[in-house]
Amino acid sequence: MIETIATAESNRELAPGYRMLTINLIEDVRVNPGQFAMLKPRGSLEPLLRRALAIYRVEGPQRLSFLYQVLGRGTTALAQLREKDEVEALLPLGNSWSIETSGGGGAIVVAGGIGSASLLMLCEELKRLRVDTKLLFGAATERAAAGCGLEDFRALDLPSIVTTDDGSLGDKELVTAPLERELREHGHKGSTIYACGPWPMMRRVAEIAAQFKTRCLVSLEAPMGCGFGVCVGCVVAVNTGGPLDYGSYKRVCTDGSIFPSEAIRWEVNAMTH
Amino acid sequence: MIETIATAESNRELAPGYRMLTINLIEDVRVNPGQFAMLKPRGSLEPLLRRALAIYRVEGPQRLSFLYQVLGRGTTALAQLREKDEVEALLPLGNSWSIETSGGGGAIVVAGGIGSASLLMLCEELKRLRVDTKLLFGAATERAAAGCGLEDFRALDLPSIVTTDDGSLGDKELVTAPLERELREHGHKGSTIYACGPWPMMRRVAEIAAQFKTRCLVSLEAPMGCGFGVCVGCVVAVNTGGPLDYGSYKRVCTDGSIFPSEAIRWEVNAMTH
Amino acid sequence: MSKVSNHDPRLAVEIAGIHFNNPVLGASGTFGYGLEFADLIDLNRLGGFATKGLSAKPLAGNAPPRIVETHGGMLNAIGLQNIGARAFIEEKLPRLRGYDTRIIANVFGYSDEDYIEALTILNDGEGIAAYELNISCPNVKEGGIVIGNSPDAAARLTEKAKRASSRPLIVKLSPNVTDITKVARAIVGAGADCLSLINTIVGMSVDVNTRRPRLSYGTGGLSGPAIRPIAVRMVYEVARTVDVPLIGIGGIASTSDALEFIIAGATAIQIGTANYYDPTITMKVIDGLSEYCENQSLENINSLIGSIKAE
Amino acid sequence: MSKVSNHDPRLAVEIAGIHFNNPVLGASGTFGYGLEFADLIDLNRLGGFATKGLSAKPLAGNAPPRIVETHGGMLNAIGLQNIGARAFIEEKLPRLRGYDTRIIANVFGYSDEDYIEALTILNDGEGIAAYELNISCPNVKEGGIVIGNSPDAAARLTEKAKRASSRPLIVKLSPNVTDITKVARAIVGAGADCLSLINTIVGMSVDVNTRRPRLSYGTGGLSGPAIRPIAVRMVYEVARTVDVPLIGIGGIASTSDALEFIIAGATAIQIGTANYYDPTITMKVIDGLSEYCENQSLENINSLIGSIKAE
Ligand SMILES: Cc1cc2nc3c(=O)[nH]c(=O)nc-3n(C[C@H](O)[C@H](O)[C@H](O)COP(=O)(O)OP(=O)(O)OC[C@H]3O[C@@H](n4cnc5c(N)ncnc54)[C@H](O)[C@@H]3O)c2cc1C
Ligand SMILES: Cc1cc2nc3c(=O)[nH]c(=O)nc-3n(C[C@H](O)[C@H](O)[C@H](O)COP(=O)(O)OP(=O)(O)OC[C@H]3O[C@@H](n4cnc5c(N)ncnc54)[C@H](O)[C@@H]3O)c2cc1C
Ligand SMILES: Cc1cc2nc3c(=O)[nH]c(=O)nc-3n(C[C@H](O)[C@H](O)[C@H](O)COP(=O)(O)O)c2cc1C
Ligand SMILES: Cc1cc2nc3c(=O)[nH]c(=O)nc-3n(C[C@H](O)[C@H](O)[C@H](O)COP(=O)(O)O)c2cc1C
Ligand code: FES
Ligand code: FES
Repeated sequence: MIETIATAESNRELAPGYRMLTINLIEDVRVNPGQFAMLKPRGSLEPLLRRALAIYRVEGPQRLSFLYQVLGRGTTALAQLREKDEVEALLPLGNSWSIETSGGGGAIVVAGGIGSASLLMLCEELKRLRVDTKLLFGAATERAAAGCGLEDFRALDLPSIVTTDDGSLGDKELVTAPLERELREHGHKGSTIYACGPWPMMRRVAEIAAQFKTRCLVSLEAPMGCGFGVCVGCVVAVNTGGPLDYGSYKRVCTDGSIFPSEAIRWEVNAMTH
Repeated sequence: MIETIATAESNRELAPGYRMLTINLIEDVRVNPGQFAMLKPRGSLEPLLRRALAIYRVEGPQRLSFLYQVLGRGTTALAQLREKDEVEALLPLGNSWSIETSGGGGAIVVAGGIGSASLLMLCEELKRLRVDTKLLFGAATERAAAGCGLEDFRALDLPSIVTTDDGSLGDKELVTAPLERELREHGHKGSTIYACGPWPMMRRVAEIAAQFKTRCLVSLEAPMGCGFGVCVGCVVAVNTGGPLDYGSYKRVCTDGSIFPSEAIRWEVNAMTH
Repeated sequence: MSKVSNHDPRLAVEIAGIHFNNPVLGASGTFGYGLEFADLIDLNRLGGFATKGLSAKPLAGNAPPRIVETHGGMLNAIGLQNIGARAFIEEKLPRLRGYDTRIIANVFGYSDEDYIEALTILNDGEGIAAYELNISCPNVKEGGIVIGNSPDAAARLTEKAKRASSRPLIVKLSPNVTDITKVARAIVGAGADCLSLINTIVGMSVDVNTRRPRLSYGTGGLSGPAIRPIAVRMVYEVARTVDVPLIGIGGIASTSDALEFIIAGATAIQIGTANYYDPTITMKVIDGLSEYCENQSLENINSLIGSIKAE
Repeated sequence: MSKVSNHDPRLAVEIAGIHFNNPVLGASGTFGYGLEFADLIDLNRLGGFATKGLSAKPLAGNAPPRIVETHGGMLNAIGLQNIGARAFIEEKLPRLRGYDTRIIANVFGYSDEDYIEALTILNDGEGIAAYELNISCPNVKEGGIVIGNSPDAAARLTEKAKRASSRPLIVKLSPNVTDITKVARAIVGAGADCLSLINTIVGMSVDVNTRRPRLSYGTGGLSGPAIRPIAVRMVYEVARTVDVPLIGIGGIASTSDALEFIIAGATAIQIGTANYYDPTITMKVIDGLSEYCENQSLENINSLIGSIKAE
């Protein structure tokens, strides 16, 4: 974990409302798939708090990129960044996707919307390890899919299914629909589901995983105060005595952001949206 | 007075810490010398309040420029503006320099530091009206003088004296020194002094004007909440029953910013610095 | 000055029998005498506004500096400079009557008698819809205690004021108290028709170079977005305590801010500090409320008031 | 973990016999158990810090969402999730003792007995410099009233705590009161060695789409730069009222902010929320204070304490 002032190299719009920020660091970092950073434009005072963004891609030992959707105050501030602007950054943070290769089972990667940002490096790693991988990629629209990095995922050439809410690309259904079909029709014995997306999607993924008794990891979101474990503001409710013997609440930033899906008490919503 | 969203055309550094902002409006405005605008970058939330800047120059019916020194939060925010960025603007505001030509007396213009920003259009007007004008231009250093628009004043080709605090340009003295010499040595009967600069300078100018019984107008600064007369936050203490029959406090934004110097109770400081 | 203006009927609200075309009002001390905004917004579209605090006699106010900007807000110690109740009636009201907007006279005094005197003068003024009693201004030295911080003193003044006034009485609450519901209950018990809240919160800022307070008065009242969460909480608490309508105030700078107060229990809202840095903010919020009604298929904004879902 | 660090001797301050290398401390609840910062800053350079509020038994805290950002600040309703006093002694203290920084154990309970129990456990802990009694946390439902809002309840608890504790006792004041000097006087009268102020201010934020509070708990505590002017004012008021040293807290995010509190009367300061968005802020402020001493030719920062020029 380093606290540093990085420099924006580029910050381009991939699709309306979706951007890719590339920053340069002054020291080397080692990043594992699924880790994130806390970022904000240097000196900006509104909003005060940094925002968590998954590290989308390691472009070099001192160069990282982030994929983000411009939603509210924090991401709007990030969207203003131009070349050479400075960025306050704390990174890399959180645990990472643990890839289970021993069982011989494959991987099903479920990306919902901008949740994709946490999954590209995972897919790269799965490919590198030659894990039999299926990508399920869901977005609101064709444009949103482009904004969520679909081209980068396609470049990996993994078997994949794309869904959109409005049918503008791929099948018109929720991304959880092909997940259920996959498990029902193809079994995927010994496989692991890796999912990142909106809470309702992940909740449904967790249900499906439980139904088909499939190992499932989810990367969660929560409003974050600090990103490094001191504010205890980012917690999710977990099953006591469940996997890893969790207590009542765990911090998404340091105990996660990746959790086994059955650890989470999905009925206690960590986010209001 | 119009409330509008203007567009930054340029915002260049004239000297370290001094900038010139040019904006384009979507409607015509008529500006009198000495008027000001309340400005801030569109949507910026820190600081909240707009800042008052004198209208430095009318570049066209829909195009104005401002000269400013980057001091604190508001001017730092303005300094971030780049071409095509939007600017929230209320303008033109305040009264204006009233040029007295009937007495046949000349004009002595005293510019202290960035106070010059309020005086360029006055000098242009004095020249147009063929008023016998002497410019006294004081700044901290040669660089500051450049930042305060010295070249633009020089282009008007008025008789002038330049002073700097460190002697890097012109005489090493306060700008009030040549003012006193002028009045003592040349009389300037029937003349008017027009002054804008820091409070201590203007206080001294007012003293000198009183001593030599010379008409004197000053453009004042005060921390401004609104700029259009509703917050009553920008007041200066004035002599009751004095010129124009003032009450105890007058608003710099709407009763000024230009006042006859003898109206002001100089011992009550409107600004802490 | 034409009174023809299209009002969205979904936004109309009523307080103590007064009809407001919409719940968006200018807050006292930030809206001058209303006329200052005539060139900036269509006053006929405005729900109403509260005048700068009026006293029986004109007041000169405090020495400068009177305002200082803080993070997300500002401190002020204006000291209630105003032209006096009589001048308001004579110089401002005649022109204000030309507009289709509700005029609330905000009233201030150093003693109960001062308040009654100001009210008595204002009773003569034609076109005033209601009075708003400022019992909570922290920026005046005389008087010692702040009436609004004491349930007893506040109730006593409210009772007298209610008797003296020929119009509905709004009392404006001070946030500088341990339990705002206690003061609210006392004031409503004493006959107030409506409560408005909050006034500014006492604060201070120090110039670390001169080691002096940045305001000549020393302390000042904090306003602006910084205080909004405190104001929303207080409106929520008071709404669950008393039965009179509430006017929510404190840091409102957007439609969504206004909605927070309405959902928490306010029938109308006042916008203060935001008028300074965005003089057309009231119009934007009115438009925004119409849009919200549209998007949420609300027939009437009244159904939103106090609709918060919380135990 | 080396203890060798160059301290600027001009910055040393003393509170209740405890020597602090400098007046810059981390605030409770924003500094974890200190160790979370070991990789981010040089803990040996830090004046000290207050631990997350410790209770006799571990607490799970409130359901999420627990935090929401507001303008210039944030609301939190953590609900005092903590590992408990015993685990702190066993798991954290041994590692913390390796650092040259003052450890203040922040203590919390739902009843007087809870506090005494926690203090009794902590008395066994080696390396704790002082206790800070959190009598003002607004985010816990049990207990009914907030002890810190009542001079009597606060004095009663202070007295008991003083008797139970083997170390200097700091009591942390609630800002949610009409007159903070009354509570301060009562607490000092009951034996507190030092007061720290302010804790968070109760606030609320509403999601206008769901019409629910944004925090699961409903209300939360407001912190951050938004509240600074209120905190500075309260430190100023209390400094003129009591004779014990004060620790100033509330929205400090820069050297100049820290200086405002010191000039207003604080012997030391705590930085809270700013640690979240600028984890090295404590180091920056320490450096900034040295620079200020240099520029102002101050031999000792103690001469600044309470040096405000105000009538
Ligand atoms: C570990 C982690 C990794 C993350 N990685 C990424 C990433 O790679 N790319 C990315 O774009 N985001 C990512 N996020 C989310 C990001 O940190 C912000 O929370 C999100 O962008 C919203 O912040 P904001 O400042 O735009 O909105 P805010 O100003 O915080 O909120 C403004 C409005 O947006 C709404 N809102 C906030 N978050 C969401 C949401 N997720 N969905 C819908 N509405 C919302 C709020 O309710 C509010 O109404 C990640 C979050 C976490 C915890
Ligand atoms: C009618 C009027 C016209 C003006 N015209 C111009 C103009 O044309 N060009 C221009 O540059 N400015 C002009 N000003 C001043 C300008 O509005 C700001 O007040 C000034 O730039 C400081 O604002 P800030 O946001 O930079 O500093 P703030 O963030 O408001 O203050 C930050 C720090 O700077 C200090 N500070 C603030 N103002 C001054 C000052 N004047 N001198 C020294 N220190 C100060 C403060 O004490 C504080 O410590 C004018 C003011 C008025 C009232
Ligand atoms: C400069 C200024 C002057 C004010 N004067 C008055 C006043 O005369 N009477 C009054 O009741 N409130 C006065 N207020 C308080 C506002 O009406 C309002 O209650 C407060 O500012 C909070 O709202 P805001 O955050 O939207 O500004 C004043 C506020 C400011 C900023
Ligand atoms: C998330 C959070 C948790 C807090 N927890 C505690 C606590 O356990 N005990 C305590 O005394 N104060 C607690 N506080 C209050 C802070 O110590 C401090 O008094 C307050 O935040 C004001 O300072 P700031 O504006 O610098 O944050 C907490 C504050 C925050 C933001
Ligand atoms: S974000 Fe602060 S503990 Fe996780
Ligand atoms: S700045 Fe508001 S009245 Fe002058």
